[in-house]
Formats: sequence, C-alpha cells, structure tokens
Amino acid sequence: MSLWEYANPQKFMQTSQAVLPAIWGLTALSMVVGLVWGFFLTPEAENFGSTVKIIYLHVPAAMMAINAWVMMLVASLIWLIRRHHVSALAARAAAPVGLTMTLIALATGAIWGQPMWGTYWAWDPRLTSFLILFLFYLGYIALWEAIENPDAAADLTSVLCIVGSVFAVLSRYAVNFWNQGLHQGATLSLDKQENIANVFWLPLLVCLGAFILLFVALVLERTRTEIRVRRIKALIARERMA
Amino acid sequence: MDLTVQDLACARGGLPVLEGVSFTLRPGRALMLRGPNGIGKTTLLRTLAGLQPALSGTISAPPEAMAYAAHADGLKPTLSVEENLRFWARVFGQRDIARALDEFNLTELAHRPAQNLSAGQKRRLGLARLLVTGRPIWVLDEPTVSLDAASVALFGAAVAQHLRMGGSALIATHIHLGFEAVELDLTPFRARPRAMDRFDEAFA
Amino acid sequence: MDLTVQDLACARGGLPVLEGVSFTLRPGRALMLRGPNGIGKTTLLRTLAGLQPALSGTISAPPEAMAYAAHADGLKPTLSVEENLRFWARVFGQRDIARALDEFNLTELAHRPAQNLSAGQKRRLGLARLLVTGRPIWVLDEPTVSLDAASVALFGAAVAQHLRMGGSALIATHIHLGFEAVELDLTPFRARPRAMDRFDEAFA
Amino acid sequence: MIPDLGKYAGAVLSSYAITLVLLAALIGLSLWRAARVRRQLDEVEARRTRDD
Amino acid sequence: MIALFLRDLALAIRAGGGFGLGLAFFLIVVVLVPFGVGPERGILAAIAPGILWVGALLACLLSLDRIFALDFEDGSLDLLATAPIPLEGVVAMKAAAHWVTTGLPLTLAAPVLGLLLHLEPAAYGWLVLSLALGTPALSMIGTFGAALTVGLRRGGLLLSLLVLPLYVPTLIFGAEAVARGAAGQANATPLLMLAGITLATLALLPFAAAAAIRINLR
Amino acid sequence: MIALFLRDLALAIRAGGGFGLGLAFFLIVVVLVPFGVGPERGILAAIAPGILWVGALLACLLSLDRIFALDFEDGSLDLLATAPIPLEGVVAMKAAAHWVTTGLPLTLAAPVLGLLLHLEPAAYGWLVLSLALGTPALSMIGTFGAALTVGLRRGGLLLSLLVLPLYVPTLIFGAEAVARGAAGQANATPLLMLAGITLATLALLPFAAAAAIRINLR
Ligand code: HEM
Ligand SMILES: Nc1ncnc2c1ncn2[C@@H]1O[C@H](COP(=O)(O)OP(=O)(O)OP(=O)(O)O)[C@@H](O)[C@H]1O
Ligand SMILES: Nc1ncnc2c1ncn2[C@@H]1O[C@H](COP(=O)(O)OP(=O)(O)OP(=O)(O)O)[C@@H](O)[C@H]1O
Ligand SMILES: [Mg+2]
Ligand SMILES: [Mg+2]
Repeated sequence: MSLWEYANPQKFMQTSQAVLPAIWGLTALSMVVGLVWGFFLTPEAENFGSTVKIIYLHVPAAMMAINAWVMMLVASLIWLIRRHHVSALAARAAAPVGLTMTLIALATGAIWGQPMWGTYWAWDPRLTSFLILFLFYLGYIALWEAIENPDAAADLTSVLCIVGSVFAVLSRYAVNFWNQGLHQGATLSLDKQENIANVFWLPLLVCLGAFILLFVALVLERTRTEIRVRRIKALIARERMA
Repeated sequence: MDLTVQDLACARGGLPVLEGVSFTLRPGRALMLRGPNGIGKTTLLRTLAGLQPALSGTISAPPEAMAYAAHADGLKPTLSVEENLRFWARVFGQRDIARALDEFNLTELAHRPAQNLSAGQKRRLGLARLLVTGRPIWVLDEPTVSLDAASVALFGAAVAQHLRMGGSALIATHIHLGFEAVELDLTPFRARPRAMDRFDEAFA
Repeated sequence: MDLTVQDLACARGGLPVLEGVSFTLRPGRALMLRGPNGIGKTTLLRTLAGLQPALSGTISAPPEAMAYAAHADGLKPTLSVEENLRFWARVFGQRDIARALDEFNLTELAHRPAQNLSAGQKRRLGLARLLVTGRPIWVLDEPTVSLDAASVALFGAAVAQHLRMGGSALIATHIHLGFEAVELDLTPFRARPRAMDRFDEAFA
Repeated sequence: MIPDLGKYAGAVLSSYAITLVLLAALIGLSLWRAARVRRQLDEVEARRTRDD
Repeated sequence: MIALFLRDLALAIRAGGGFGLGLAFFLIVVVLVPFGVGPERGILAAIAPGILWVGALLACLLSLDRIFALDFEDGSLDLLATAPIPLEGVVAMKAAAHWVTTGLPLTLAAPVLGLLLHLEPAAYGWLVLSLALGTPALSMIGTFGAALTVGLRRGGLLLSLLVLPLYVPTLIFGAEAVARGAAGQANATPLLMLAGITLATLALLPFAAAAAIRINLR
Repeated sequence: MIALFLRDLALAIRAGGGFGLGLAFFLIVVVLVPFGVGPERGILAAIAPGILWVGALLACLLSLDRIFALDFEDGSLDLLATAPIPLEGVVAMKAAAHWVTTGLPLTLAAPVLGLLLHLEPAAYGWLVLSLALGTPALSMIGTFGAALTVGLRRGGLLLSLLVLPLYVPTLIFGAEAVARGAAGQANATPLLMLAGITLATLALLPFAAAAAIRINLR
C-alpha cells in the first residue's frame, strides 16, 4: 500500500474520521497543559519581566505561520504534479489557519514590543517579512475565492503559491539587507542552547506541540469540509443533468 | 486533413456536458452542428480548437490545423479594418489581405476604425479573418449572427471556395445557411449523470 | 399608445445615417425593420429609445413608453438568473418575475449565475427582462440572435401575447421570426450626402 | 490565583485574550461551517436516495 | 434605486470580496512606503498623516473605473438610462455603493495602519474623523470622473488623470486636519472645509455626472 | 510576435495616449505627496528616492489590469491561444509592450520629478539607472499577475493585491540603491540584486504566466 492512497477522497474521509477525535483530544490536552504551565507556573525572566509569558503564544504561532505556508507549498506541488484533489483542497484549507497564526504572531509581537522596545511596530526584518507573509496569505485566499471553476482555482493558486514562495524568500533577504533590526535572534534551535533556561523551554515545547496538533486538527477538519462541498456541488450538478 | 473525433467527452465549468461524440470530417466537406441552446456546441468547438482539454476520447487533428471563430470577433475598436486584418494575417504568417477584404466586401470600409462598424460589418470582418489564417479546418461558432441575406451569401461563397481548395468546415448554427451540408444533431450525446456512490467520485 | 414617427433623421458618430423615416405603429401591431447591414437599424432604435437625439423629425411617444433591448443583454455574470431579473423588475417598479421566468423557460435555470449560461440561455434571459418592464412599446434589436427554434417560438409567443394585451413591438431583424408582421425596409431612407456650399453647413 | 504580573499585566493579559479570541473564532468558524456543510450534504444525499 | 444600491453591493461582495480588496490596497500602499523611504521612526511619523491620506485616496481611485465600466460594457447602462429612475439617482446610488465598499472600510481600518507608520497617538481620532468627512467626497468626485470617461477604452488611466487634480483640495484639507491634530494645534478650519467640500459635491456633482453619462451614451 | 508587439504599442498610443497617461499618473502621485506631507525641504529630500520608486511602481501597477483584460473580453486571447505563436512568446511581448509604454517613459521622466522632491544631485544618475534595471521586472511580474487574474470580474484590485507583495524586493533594492547613491555610499550590491531579479523574472515568469492563461481560458 502506498502513501498516495490517502490522497483518495474516500480513503481520506475514512482515515481522518478515525483519527480526528484523538487529535482534537490531544490538542485540547496539550494546549491546556502548555498554557497553564506557561502562564501560571513559570517565573519571570530578568530582562523580560512577566512579559516572557507571551513567548508561549508568540513563538508557536510564528512558527506555525511559516510552517503552514511550507505545507501549502508542498501540497500545491503535489497537486500540480500528481493531480490529487485532496492535496489541493488541503492547501486551501490550511490558508485561513496560516493567516490566523500570522495575525496572532503579529498581534502578540506588537503587544510585546510596546514594553520591550517602546513601540508597537518597528520596521524590523523579521516583523516586516511577517507582514509580507500576511499579504501573501490574503492574496492567496482572495484568489481561491475569486475563481469559480474549482480545478482552475487549484491550479492558479498553486502557481501563485510557488512563485510567491520564491519572492517571499527573496523579500526576506532584501529586508535583512535593508535594516538590521531589533528582534531576538534564533534562541530556539533543536540542539537547545543554553541561552534559554529549562523552565521556559519545556512549557514552550509543550505549547509548540499543542499548536502543531491544533494546526493538524484544523486542516483535517477543514479539508473534510472542502471535500464535502465539492461532493455537494457534484451531486447538485448531477441532479440538474438528470 | 481528416478530422476524426472518437468517443469525445467534454466539460464546461467542471461538469461533463457532452459524451460519446464521434464523427469524421473529410477535406472538401462541411459539417453542421445542431442542437438546442445549451446542449454544448460552444464547449465542443472550444475543445476541438485546443482551448480546453477533453475529458476523454481522441481528436485526430491537432489544434494547429484549425481556425477557430467564436461569438466574439477579437477586433480592436481603435484599429482600422485593414489594420485588424493585417495583424491577424501576420500572426498566422500570411501577407495577403486583399483577397479577404474583397471576398467579404470590406474594401470600402478598409480605413474605418472597427468601433464605427455596425454589428453585421464587424461580423464580416471577423469572418474575413478566417481567410488569412491559411488553416485547413474551420471551426465556426454561429458565424452568421447579425448578417443580412447578402452577407450570408458572401459567407456561403467563402465556405464553398474553402471546401473546393481542400479545406473543411465545422459549423455550429441554429439557422439555415443556404448551402447543403451534412448535419449532426448533438442532442443524443448529452452527458448522462454518472453513478456516484462514494466520495471517490465527488470530483467527477 | 400609438407610436408615430415623422420625417425622422438620425446620425451615428456625427454622420447622418437615415433621413425621412416615417411610420406609425398602433397598439396590437408589430413592425419589422429590415435592411442590409449598416443601413442604420440600430441607430434608429437607439434614437427612438431616447439614447441619442434625433437630427430632425418627431417621435410621438416618449422614451418612457418604450422598453429597449439591444445586442448586449445587461446581465451581471455573478448574479443568478433570478437576481438579474428581479433587479430589473424592481428598477421598473414591478414585483412579479415568475411569469417572465416561466414564459422563457428559465425556471430551471433560476439559480444559475448568469456567467454559466450558454449564449442562447443568456439571450432568453435578456428577453425575459422585457416582460418585467411593463412598458407598452417594445423596441428590439435583433432579438433572436443565438436562439434555437424552440426558443424563437417562445419569443414569438411572448410577442403575440404582448400584442394581444394592447402592446406593440418594433423589431429589427435579418431572419424570419415565424410570425406575420408588417415590414419596413429602411433602404430607401439612407441619408444622402448633403450639398455643402458654405462653411455654415460644415457642422450640420 | 492569577500570578502577579506586575506592570506588564496589561500586555500579557491582552496577548492571551487576543490569541484565545482569534483561535476560538477560527475553530468556531471551522466547526460551524463543517456542521453546516455536513447537514447540506445529508440533505442532498437524502434527496438522491429518495429519487433513485 | 435601492434595488440598484443593493445590487451594486451584492456585486462588490460576490466579485471576490469588493470590501476586502480596496482595504487590502490601502494596506499595501501604506506598507510599501516604508520600504521605499526606509525604517526611520522620526521620518515616518512626520509623513504619516500625508501618506495615510494619499493611500486612502489611491485606494479609492483604483476602484473607480469599475463604477460604470462593467455596466457600460454589458449594456446595463443603456438599459438604466431608459429605465424609469432618474439618471441622477443612478449616479448617486453608484457613488453611495462605492463609498460603502471603499471609503467606509478605509476609514475604519486607517487607525491600524497608522500604527505601522508610527502616527502620533493624538492624531488617531482626527484621522478617522477627517476620513469619515472626506471619503464621501472622494467617492462622489470619482463617480463624476468615471461618468466622464465611461465608454472610453483604457479609460482607467485617463480617469486617474482627470480625477486626481479634483482630489487635491480634499487631500490638502484632510491631511492638514490630521497633521494639526497630531501637533496639538487647532484644526477646525480644515475640518469645516472638508465637510463643506463633501456637502457641495454631494449636492452638485450627481447632476454633472448624469449629464456626462447621457452624452457618452449617445 | 513582432506584429503583436507593434499592435500593442499602436493600441496604447491610439487609446488616448498610453505613453502619456502612465507618466501623468506618476507625475500626479509625486505631486500629491508634498500636498499630503507638507513642503519642508529636508523631509522631502529624505523621502524622495522612496517616493519616486513607490510612485513608479504604482504607475506601473495601475496599467496592469489592461494587459490581458481587453484581449480577453473581445475574444482576441482565445484566438491568440490558437494561433501559431507560443503563448510564452505572447506573454513576453505583452510584457515588453507594457514596459515600453510605461517603464521606459517613467525612467526617462523620473529625474524631472526628482527636482520637485528636492532629490540630492548625486542621486539622479542612480535613480535613472535603478529604474532602468528594475522596471522591466515590474512589467514582467505584473504581466504574471495579470495572467493569473485574466477573466475575473473586478480583477483589478485582486491583481494589485497579488502583485504588490511580489514587487517588494524590487522596490527595496531599487530605493536602497538610490538612497545609498544619494548618501555617497557604495550601492553595487542593490544594483546587482536588481539586475539579478530582472533577469530571473524575464527568464522564468513567461512560462508561469502562459500556464496561468491556459488555465484561465479553459
Ligand atoms: C509584530 C511583531 C513581531 C513579529 C511579527 C514577530 C515574529 C517572530 C517570528 C517570525 C519569530 C520566529 C519564530 C521561529 O522561530 O520560527 C519570532 C520569535 C521570537 N520573538 Fe518575535 N516577533 C515580533 C515581536 C517580538 C517582540 C516585541 C519580542 C520581544 C521583545 C519578540 C520575541 C521573540 C522571541 C523571544 C522569539 C523566539 C526567538 C527564537 O527562539 O527563535 N518578538 N517572532
Ligand atoms: N460554469 C458552469 N457550470 C455549470 N454549467 C455550465 C457552466 N458553464 C456553462 N454551463 C452549461 O453548459 C452547457 C453548455 O453550454 P454551451 O455554451 O456549450 O452551449 P451551446 O450549445 O453553445 O448553446 P448556445 O446555442 O445557446 O450557444 C449549458 O447548458 C450551460 O448552461
Ligand atoms: N462613428 C462613426 N462614424 C461613421 N460612421 C459610423 C460610425 N458609427 C457607425 N457608423 C456607420 O453607421 C451605419 C449605421 O450603423 P447601425 O449599427 O445603425 O447599422 P445596423 O442597421 O444596425 O446594421 P447591422 O444590421 O449590421 O446591425 C453603419 O454603416 C456604420 O458603419
Ligand atoms: Mg454557444
Ligand atoms: Mg445593428
């Protein structure tokens, strides 16, 4: 059995139905654990004060915002190359989730910026590229909404996603070049450097997991909805033809 | 060049419209497509012309052998009749537009901007374009809309001439064009709804 | 309401096209305008409908008595058939669109966006609009373009019904519509170039 | 119960509030639309089996 | 006439989010300026009122050419001109629909974008007020310009050219009201002027626009 | 293909001055900014490179939606897609025609407008150079966006939304090159990046755009 079988709508509906409750449950559990731990049970950091608690929202949201786009890129490529409808619909389903994550990262970052940098907004490279990402999400969603023929919409949004990704990377470089910025460097890498203490690191990991699970749950749920919408359309058309 | 269509199915807006269409069109022949409004004539012609992919079935001639003329004429309102025609001639690698102007009685109007033509005059110009494509198979969607009797006769003569020179023509129309041709009624080929059991077929 | 046109002259793009046109159209009658492409049928109808001023002559009925239907149908592609029709009904202060949908066999298509209609279906919708104007004089420019035989018959029935109810219709067309009507050939009224002796008349 | 957040209370609390509201809206909209579409599909399927 | 207004709204919403898009353009203009000008806070704060107003104006402008163009192309305008509602009313409704789909969302979104340009805190209220007073004039003037150019191919750019000079007074008073507000100075005069321009255009331009359409349809 | 290029030029010139209008819009944007921002010389000089680039970009943008829209509406695009020239060639020619009627005149006129904004004398050369290098990329990216939205009603605003984020790198490098030139700093890197972007878009985007058109015509 190959992995591609899950790209079959029926198989996808069955499998997702089976796993979704578990994923939702895990999401709720890890979200509660991570946020309660982070909000109630961690100390203040000396240079951040209590604002360090924002990290448990800000960083997972920011990471998922980027990862969602990467997932859409992969799904678009799969659609263009192998023509699996579920893949295209999953990309469509992920976009609003990614948009919301971007908004959360922007909002929490802006709120955090006021006490830390004395301003809600600065034209810092990381912030700026997030704003551009936000625009890409908007354009992508608007294009999906504007085109009526579903296959044409899938094709065109896929092309946009690919071209947009190239330009997003390019903008990131351009923005970096343009302004050195205020934002934190990467403190959170896989080999867990010393500059972030365990007390913050562990709940952050849990929150990260929670956001990932939430993303998966939402995308599965929304993809199921998109598949149903397509089936409704097909059935109605069939009624009309009969 | 023969045009053989076998078991063709085509879709519009993602929905199958026609299926099982088969016919052969030989050089020197014309075929009239008939059928009520909305049966799928335009869809079929666009599929043949290569503007949209067929759902299934085969088309023996490549789109490069066909000259397609649609409801819209592709005229630029600010260019003159002659400039419009010359542009299409150059796109299709031809030089001579005098014959086309002459056959459709447009010589007098040659320097008039296309926006100042009446509906029928525009249509004549759209048809004159066919003569400068140099392609053997004409694929025409309701070509005589807005034409008066004299212009329909001009069009009939142009088609007859094209057939004599070994070309062929596929014409969708609702009215009688004044010349004899084989007719093909599309009504029997209306796509039937498929059995849709499970989600697999949601995307039919 | 009578429509009496006397000695009408009209222009297109600043040039006189027709002159000396006179006719009377009584309630319950239809009049077919005939004439080769470019003679000025569209121009004449637009003048009657009040969209452009006449050069000279009189028109007895005001534009408010006329429902004009042109080559273009005024449909919004994203609105459904029903929404399109309801909009025009409300603009003309009417409520009931069921009859119009029914007479032009559009009930099944009522919820389809207009952009997903075929050429002939669009045209039927454009004609259904006439029924919701509630105006006595119909002024129609090639109404049956793209229609199949069945739809032409529907149109004929709608016109007959309108005439029975005391309305009248002025129709420019090149083809036979399947019902009897007085015909008026516009060829004799083609505007003659004027003698231009002095600069005064350069601006006629 | 709520830990002492000091002078940054406003910032921290509003971040949590905004995030939770946005997430709730996203989840709520997704589930609501899922339910609505499922209902529509059931209707259409029912009509179909009735007709067959 | 209300039918017309509702239809225009429905069209704007259906056609891929009429609301969202005007707004998105505003957002983008405001975002682009720092990319061009550079990220320095002081400079951005100084030019913020002007840029916000120019951005709102351009966002308005960009959606103008569609006010009549689509109706002209598909023949609706001919039919509306022969319908039993006065053409002046048609024009006014078109302008109103344009404002609701463009001016209104711009006004509401402007404060958020002010943040991006480091607008002075004191100026936010004035920004919203001045936009609320001024954008109806932008829609009405734009509708007049659209009426003048209806039926011209590539009318889009010509339209901008015609309309922009007409926008200048609105822009000056609007930006001035915000800038003075930001600096804590009295700004009643520019606000009054703004309100005056809006009232005058709403009272007079529908007639001019209707006349222009009649001429263009001939 | 050359016939197509010449036809597009002819159309742009006939239809009420394609050349003139792009330029006029640029002029007006540049003129509006001082009205909005106020007349202080120092501020204007500081923002001049950025505003000139943003203005050029918006002028480009505004004429994009007509690249394919008219050809789609009157059926020419169907006919071109069935003609014996590759669609990639059609797209490239369209972009070239757009650049000749928009980017080129903008580049030539920019120094004059620089004067209005008190641009530093040292920057004029860099302004022209950077625009000459960057505007072809703007035309090509815009053509891609126009191909994506061809056939969509009210594609205009959607088009802006799609295209503007794609314009960001070009804008940043372009404005940065001028700003550094004005300040007497080294600006080889941004200029090289600009050239690189232009070459890459010219090499790759015609294929993406042609694919998008084929999909849209289906
Ligand atoms: C609107 C403003 C902001 C945006 C858009 C933003 C965006 C981001 C992004 C994209 C990341 C990277 C996530 C990843 O690792 O992939 C991040 C991480 C982070 N941000 Fe922000 N940020 C903003 C404001 C702030 C502020 C004001 C602070 C605190 C002073 C802050 C502190 C952090 C920290 C500590 C991390 C984790 C760094 C790491 O471990 O990589 N951010 N933010
Ligand atoms: N997007 C769509 N979704 C569903 N159905 C559609 C869509 N677009 C078109 N159709 C339908 O497809 C059918 C085929 O249309 P087509 O234009 O090919 O008909 P036609 O035979 O050319 O008719 P006509 O003689 O009126 O021109 C029509 O019934 C039309 O309503
Ligand atoms: N701007 C213009 N300048 C000069 N002549 C024009 C202009 N516009 C139209 N004409 C001419 O005016 C005449 C009348 O056109 P009109 O559209 O009224 O003809 P028609 O009878 O409706 O023809 P058809 O049957 O082809 O629709 C035509 O010969 C046309 O070429
Ligand atoms: Mg058809
Ligand atoms: Mg006519």
